[in-house]
Amino acid sequence: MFRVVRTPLDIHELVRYVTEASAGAITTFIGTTRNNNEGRKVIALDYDAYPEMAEKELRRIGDDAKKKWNIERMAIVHRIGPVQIAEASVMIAVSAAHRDDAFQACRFAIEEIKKTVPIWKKEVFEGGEVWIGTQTGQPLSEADLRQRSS
Amino acid sequence: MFRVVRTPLDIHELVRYVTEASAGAITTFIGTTRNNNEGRKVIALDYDAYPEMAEKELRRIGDDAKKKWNIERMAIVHRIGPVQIAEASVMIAVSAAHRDDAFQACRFAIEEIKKTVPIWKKEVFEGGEVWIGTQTGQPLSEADLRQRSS
Amino acid sequence: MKVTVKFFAILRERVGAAEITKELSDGSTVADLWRALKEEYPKLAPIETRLLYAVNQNYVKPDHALKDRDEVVFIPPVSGG
Amino acid sequence: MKVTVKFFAILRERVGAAEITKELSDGSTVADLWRALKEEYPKLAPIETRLLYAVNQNYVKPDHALKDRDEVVFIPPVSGG
Repeated sequence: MFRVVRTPLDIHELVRYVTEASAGAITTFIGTTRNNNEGRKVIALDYDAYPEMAEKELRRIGDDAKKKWNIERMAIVHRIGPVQIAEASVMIAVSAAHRDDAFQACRFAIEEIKKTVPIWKKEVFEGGEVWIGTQTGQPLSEADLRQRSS
Repeated sequence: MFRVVRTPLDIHELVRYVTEASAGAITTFIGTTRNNNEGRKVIALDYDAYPEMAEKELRRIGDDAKKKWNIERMAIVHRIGPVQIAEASVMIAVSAAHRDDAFQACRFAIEEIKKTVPIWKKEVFEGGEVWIGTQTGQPLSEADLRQRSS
Repeated sequence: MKVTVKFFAILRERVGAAEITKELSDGSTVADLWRALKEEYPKLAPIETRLLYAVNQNYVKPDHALKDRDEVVFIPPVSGG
Repeated sequence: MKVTVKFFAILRERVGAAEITKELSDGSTVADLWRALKEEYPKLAPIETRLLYAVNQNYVKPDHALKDRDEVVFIPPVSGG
């Protein structure tokens, strides 16, 4: 399950999806809107995405994780549009026979999402708004890019 | 929230409990009954606990995690009694401003649970049943024990 | 003095009771109590080497001296999670 | 040939449109398209150095040759999660 949606996320849905009789461990990661960032008082985040490509990249992350670790299932759902304080913008769930694989694959997924998936957040803070990453972000390295475009 | 209960676990309840405006990351771990173990076909697990001391040890794990990492909240709920295939026996949720703390504290919690919390599982498999740990488990080291009883 | 002993998991099955009260002479330690229990319940002997000991919900060493009305639990290797 | 260009996030705000169609001479590359867009929308220039390029939902290099009806997206540093 690899989706970009405009509606609130439901951790039950992801956990149910990855639950397997052959799995002994499920890990999840939930990214939520924090009320502060770099000294700014955050009001909300507003996410935009290139949805078809984002879902394709999320699937690619799932495929890569399955090659690296012995996992059963993975689900990633990213919300776009406005996400209020303490609401979830992204949820990841991974099931595996053993917990080490589940933890590592879950961590891998969120790190990859932040590097390669075409989703952007605008931070709406007291006194202004800013597209995060555009000011300070680094693009993929040449090596990453070669890998991606192969 | 550190509890030992006899009823099915609800990931929503834990996630809701740890959700904080100042947190940007929530990690969870769910331990589920796997349908096989060391070549045996598992029918169910049946957990027993010394409940008052188990809850005390779970709280101790939460306190230790707060000393080691910059986390906001932690919840651990362990179910006892029979737990069927694919059902959850334990759920952990951790919130933190940043994901690295949330991941590390969550991993720490499940490793500690398996070492020091007085909870035991009996595996009911095709052809018999066995208390896990009793045959092969190692007790706490002297160093661990000194720390615990101080 | 009298102490309460609670049994869990494999120990409860071996003893056939969840809780007993035991009369001990003053100055008895956790190890003394365990020796007395083994005599009463010989099935306990095989799991001896892997036990931990809790008194009033704190882990203690086997030479810990018991007091009247203590709650003692012998803890086989844990396997929660 | 004609290609479709979709804009997201900061680029959409700078351009003021989510999608445009652009007429290009045959053999044009992604870099050529970007140069043409910068002339049309000067506000795009400041973010140039950090862009990635996607054609038909695959990352490509700037010297990638475009074909008729390609879907092109210029991708500023991502910040999902």
